[in-house]
Amino acid sequence: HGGTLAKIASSGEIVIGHRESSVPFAYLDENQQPVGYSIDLCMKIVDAVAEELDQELTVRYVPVNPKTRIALMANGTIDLECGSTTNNLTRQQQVEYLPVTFVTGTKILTRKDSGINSVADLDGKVVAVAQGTTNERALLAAVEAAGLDVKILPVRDIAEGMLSLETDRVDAYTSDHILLHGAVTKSKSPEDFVVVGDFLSFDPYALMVRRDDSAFELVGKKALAEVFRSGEINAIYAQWFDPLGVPADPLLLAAFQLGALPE
Amino acid sequence: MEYNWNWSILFEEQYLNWLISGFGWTVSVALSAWCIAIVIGALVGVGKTVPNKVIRGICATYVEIFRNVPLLVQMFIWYFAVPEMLPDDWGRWMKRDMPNPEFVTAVVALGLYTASRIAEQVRAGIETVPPGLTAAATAHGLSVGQTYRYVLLPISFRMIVPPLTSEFLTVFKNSSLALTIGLLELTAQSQQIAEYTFQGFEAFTAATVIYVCIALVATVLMQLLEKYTRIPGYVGKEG
Amino acid sequence: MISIENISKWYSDFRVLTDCTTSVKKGEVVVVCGPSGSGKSTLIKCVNGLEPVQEGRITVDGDEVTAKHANLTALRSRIGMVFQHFELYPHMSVLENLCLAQEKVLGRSRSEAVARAEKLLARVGMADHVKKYPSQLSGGQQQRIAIARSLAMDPIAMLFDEPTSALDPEMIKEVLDVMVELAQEGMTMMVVTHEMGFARKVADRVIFMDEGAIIEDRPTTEFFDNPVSERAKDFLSKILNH
Amino acid sequence: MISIENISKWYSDFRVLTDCTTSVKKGEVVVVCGPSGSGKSTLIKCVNGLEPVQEGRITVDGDEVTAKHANLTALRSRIGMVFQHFELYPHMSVLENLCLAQEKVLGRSRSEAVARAEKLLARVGMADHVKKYPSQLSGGQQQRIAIARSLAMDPIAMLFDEPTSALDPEMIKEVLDVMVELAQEGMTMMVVTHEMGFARKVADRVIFMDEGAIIEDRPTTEFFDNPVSERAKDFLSKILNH
Amino acid sequence: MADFDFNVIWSSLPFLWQGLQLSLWLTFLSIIGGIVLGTLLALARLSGILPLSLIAATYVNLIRSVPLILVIFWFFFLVPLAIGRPIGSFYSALIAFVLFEAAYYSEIMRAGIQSVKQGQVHAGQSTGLNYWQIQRYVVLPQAFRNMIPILVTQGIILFQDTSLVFVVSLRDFMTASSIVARTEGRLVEMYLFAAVVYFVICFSGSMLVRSLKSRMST
Ligand SMILES: Nc1ncnc2c1ncn2[C@@H]1O[C@H](COP(=O)(O)OP(=O)(O)OP(=O)(O)O)[C@@H](O)[C@H]1O
Ligand SMILES: Nc1ncnc2c1ncn2[C@@H]1O[C@H](COP(=O)(O)OP(=O)(O)OP(=O)(O)O)[C@@H](O)[C@H]1O
Ligand SMILES: [Mg+2]
Ligand SMILES: [Mg+2]
Repeated sequence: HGGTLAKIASSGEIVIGHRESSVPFAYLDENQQPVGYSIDLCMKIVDAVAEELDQELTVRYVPVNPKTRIALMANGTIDLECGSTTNNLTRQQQVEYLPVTFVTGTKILTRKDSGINSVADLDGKVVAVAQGTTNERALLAAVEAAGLDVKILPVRDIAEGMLSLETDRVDAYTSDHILLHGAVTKSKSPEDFVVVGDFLSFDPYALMVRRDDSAFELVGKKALAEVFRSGEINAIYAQWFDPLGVPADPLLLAAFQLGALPE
Repeated sequence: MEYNWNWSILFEEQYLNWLISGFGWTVSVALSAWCIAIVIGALVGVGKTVPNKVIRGICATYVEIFRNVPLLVQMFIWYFAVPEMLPDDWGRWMKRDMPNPEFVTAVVALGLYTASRIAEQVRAGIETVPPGLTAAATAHGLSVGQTYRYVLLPISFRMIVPPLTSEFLTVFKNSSLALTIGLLELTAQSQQIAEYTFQGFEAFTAATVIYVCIALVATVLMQLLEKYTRIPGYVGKEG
Repeated sequence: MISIENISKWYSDFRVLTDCTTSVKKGEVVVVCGPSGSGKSTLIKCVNGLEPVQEGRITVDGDEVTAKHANLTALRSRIGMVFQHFELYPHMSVLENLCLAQEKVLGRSRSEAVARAEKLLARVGMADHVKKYPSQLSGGQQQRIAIARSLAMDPIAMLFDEPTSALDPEMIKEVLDVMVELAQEGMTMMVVTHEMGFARKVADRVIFMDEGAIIEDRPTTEFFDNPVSERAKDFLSKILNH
Repeated sequence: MISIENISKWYSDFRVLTDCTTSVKKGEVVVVCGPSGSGKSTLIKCVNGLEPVQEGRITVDGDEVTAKHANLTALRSRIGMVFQHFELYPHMSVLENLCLAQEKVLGRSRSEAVARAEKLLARVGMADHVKKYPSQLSGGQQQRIAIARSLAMDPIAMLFDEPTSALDPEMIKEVLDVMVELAQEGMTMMVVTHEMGFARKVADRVIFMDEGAIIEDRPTTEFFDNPVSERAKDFLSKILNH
Repeated sequence: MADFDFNVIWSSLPFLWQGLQLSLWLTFLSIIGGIVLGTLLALARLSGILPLSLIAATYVNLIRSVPLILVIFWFFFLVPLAIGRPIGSFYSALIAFVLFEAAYYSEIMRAGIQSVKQGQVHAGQSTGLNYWQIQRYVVLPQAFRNMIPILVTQGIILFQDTSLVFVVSLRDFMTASSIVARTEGRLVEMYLFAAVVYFVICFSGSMLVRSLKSRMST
């Protein structure tokens, strides 16, 4: 009773939670439509679900942000989350993940002329970080470990974080490396900003599904395995990451291979 | 419903501290904003009833603008737009050097918004004073200023204590909007607890209970004030 | 003492007073009557400048009320006015009601003001109620205090606007008695009222108004015994014959 | 017709009526007077059960109003009541005001109700105002319509609670005239009023109340010519001599 | 001072219009729901049946002491969990608003019912109308009529309140404006524009209230 598949079958609709400013994973294009790497992968899963159920499906998009995504998944509002969500064990108490689709970690974005090169330089500075992200916890842990005095400005998402940095409200913004990269590319003056420091955390991204629903999870896993196995992933990756000049990390390629389970 | 109740998380040190600090911010924002609102609201409200057309016009404009734009929009304008509209170093000062920018912005936005609502209460209070009383004061040769000072204001301020009570509660409730500009007040903290612990029911219940307690205390305080200032037997125009 | 010359008044388009002319001599008592909405209250309010007039001239004791830069506050403090609904300050005790304008307008000291107030309260029979608040008193008592409050300013003339029409029937007499006494002491008075008994007893003249105009303005006995206009006859027949 | 036996009434601790006994025969007109707050309105409201009594018994035309399971709605529809402030329904036209209870309570058809309404409106001189709303009418006109509204229910008796005391003086007569006519046609009436002219003219008996008790209850001429109690004498002197 | 670019408003109009439609639709449905539920609550409170009026009073006072944002969080995150099935973010928000505003509307309706003078009830009773007929034909029509301006005013406040769905990313006008503001980096223009749009709508509403009031007082 009541599995995600059954729900989708009866409503003829699949609800995708998406981020609005996670470039290039899920963000709004000029027509305010969600696009991106994660969205493309999700569409593969949607196709697989449609095939599994043997019926036409309409896709409904629900915008989510780091503070809302887990709760909305857990309470059933969204069926599949397509964004830039780190898979970790704490969150697995609430939700389930499909295989890893990207690997990154927390870094610091700052202005070129700020003189900030690592966490240690953040002493006495104002730093923005998105509420509810793994980055928030990583930054807090790093700051505490180094005994620094950092003022944290909680922001809502990447767009707001970038905005704080651009308008000089903060000295630095911490988020996942790749997202910082994407945000800089989208900004009006990319040359002003620089990503600095060591990785403060390890963040493997994965698409999020509901917990304890292995039937739906299996459809998702199968669809991704197919994408990985067929090499289709390379084209999708290239489409979204080549413009940023980010080649696939060996670790990520290994993840793709591990995810390409045989039928 | 499958849900693992766990009320004890509320008493774990970390989360308890969050709640306490959130409560602290809520109270500070609300009370500071209330002070601004009372002063400006009283001035603007009186201004709306004076015989001078220009003053009346200015005060009416203030009220219409601040009352007809949602508080959230006002908060964003103060926080995001105003610093960009000012000369660069002023804007920078607002964003960086001003102590506690989110707090100050929230207080200013909430204070000025609430002032427009209080101004309406004050004006209404003055208008419930029967016009005959003003005529009587005038007929005795009291000047406009004296009429306000000795007749209109003392009566109307007593009349508006009950509506001000509900405005006072509203300021606490509206202080929750400060979370949209990054101030971790009570509602934000409860959400953060929900997020960290996945115990949403417990976290939101805690916040709800605290808000209800604030409302109870505020109501009792205002009722005491009302009792203390009540004019013997007087119930205003309708009575 | 009071002279009203050709005044007209409009509320935007609506004409409330049409070319009214009359006068009240020192020591004279004039009663104003007429149907509801005929402009009686408006006329009386114009006399102490509570309402501006658009045309005409009003002078009180030689000072022009309708002058552009008339010192109205000074003028008003010399004319007492009593209203239909008493208009005591509800947040002040009886004593404070009587002292406020004495202190703030006439600049009397507290003790002078209190002495005067107590004397007048005794005169209207309210000496025992000094400390009470208006809402703790009956209508008749409130109105007597309102009269005392006006008298405390030592006015040269008194205006009354239906002083008894908001009172319960048994309280009318106590207020009228105070007014009769006042008239007999020689106070100049202009009284809007429907109490024809009072008019007959103390008025020197009666003014009858209708639709903003003064229709009759004649000595009291003449007015009652032999009203000229149809309107006044009709009005009198209605309010006297029941 | 109406019999009131030993009724007493309290508002929580405050005793408003003390052991009142009287009766009104068919076709009789009884005037109730007395100082403000003496319980006149309360007494009259008890008669048609608008206010409950704690002690005593009231019967109207044989039916006990004070009985535990009295069918009050049926009883009330047979007694007309007219209030000080008219209480016309402000959101309904004059005609609808007259038809509502006829249709909903008596179950008359629309056309029957309208016919009856028009007849009564003509009788109170308001036939031209069928379509107007109460706020477009003067107080006197509203009160005449309120009387017509009560009459439309074909009541066996009418209660009036100070029907003229909220009216401007010139309108009092038009309402009293309607009431006099009604009395002369033989309607059983109980009237709270201070209009002593009316009482003298049509009342068979006058009841004088003070502090919740019936102090005098005597034929009209006896009451006026020779009131027994000091309170009544004092009251009459106040309301007649000004 | 930054250079302003008001073109961004023009080019994002269709997107903003969609947001505004959602705001208006949410407002409209919440007003209807709020008034219906609010009137029922008011009648329950005035019913004289103790448990009923106690429950209604507790509900109203509870809701009125909690911030709307918190109520939205409750409904958005927890209600689907509680009822065990998702209802979609629009409906979550709608239910939150209806239940929240009903508390306010019930207070308005209660005041409205109490503003009808006791004499009117007596007039109805003395012609033999029963309790329900009096409510139906005499009290409620007058209560609604007296309360129309306040009901509309509350509607304006409700419209402003809908901007709070921003906290859960529901695409109302406020959220849409924010998205454009942030993705295009045009904060000043977009927020001022949002303010102007809200102002025009709410101010028109309050002018309507004013004309209703003056029409009613004549
Ligand atoms: N502020 C105002 N604006 C417009 N019209 C007014 C105003 N005050 C009074 N009026 C109108 O002016 C006319 C005269 O009013 P006024 O109060 O002088 O009459 P009145 O003779 O005293 O009547 P009443 O016996 O009812 O007191 C009335 O028709 C009234 O409606
Ligand atoms: N609902 C009530 N609760 C408490 N006391 C009341 C209530 N209604 C009336 N009373 C009191 O009961 C007493 C009698 O009131 P009632 O209205 O019957 O007097 P009345 O003789 O009609 O006076 P009036 O001439 O002023 O109309 C008054 O003292 C009044 O204050
Ligand atoms: Mg008048
Ligand atoms: Mg009475």
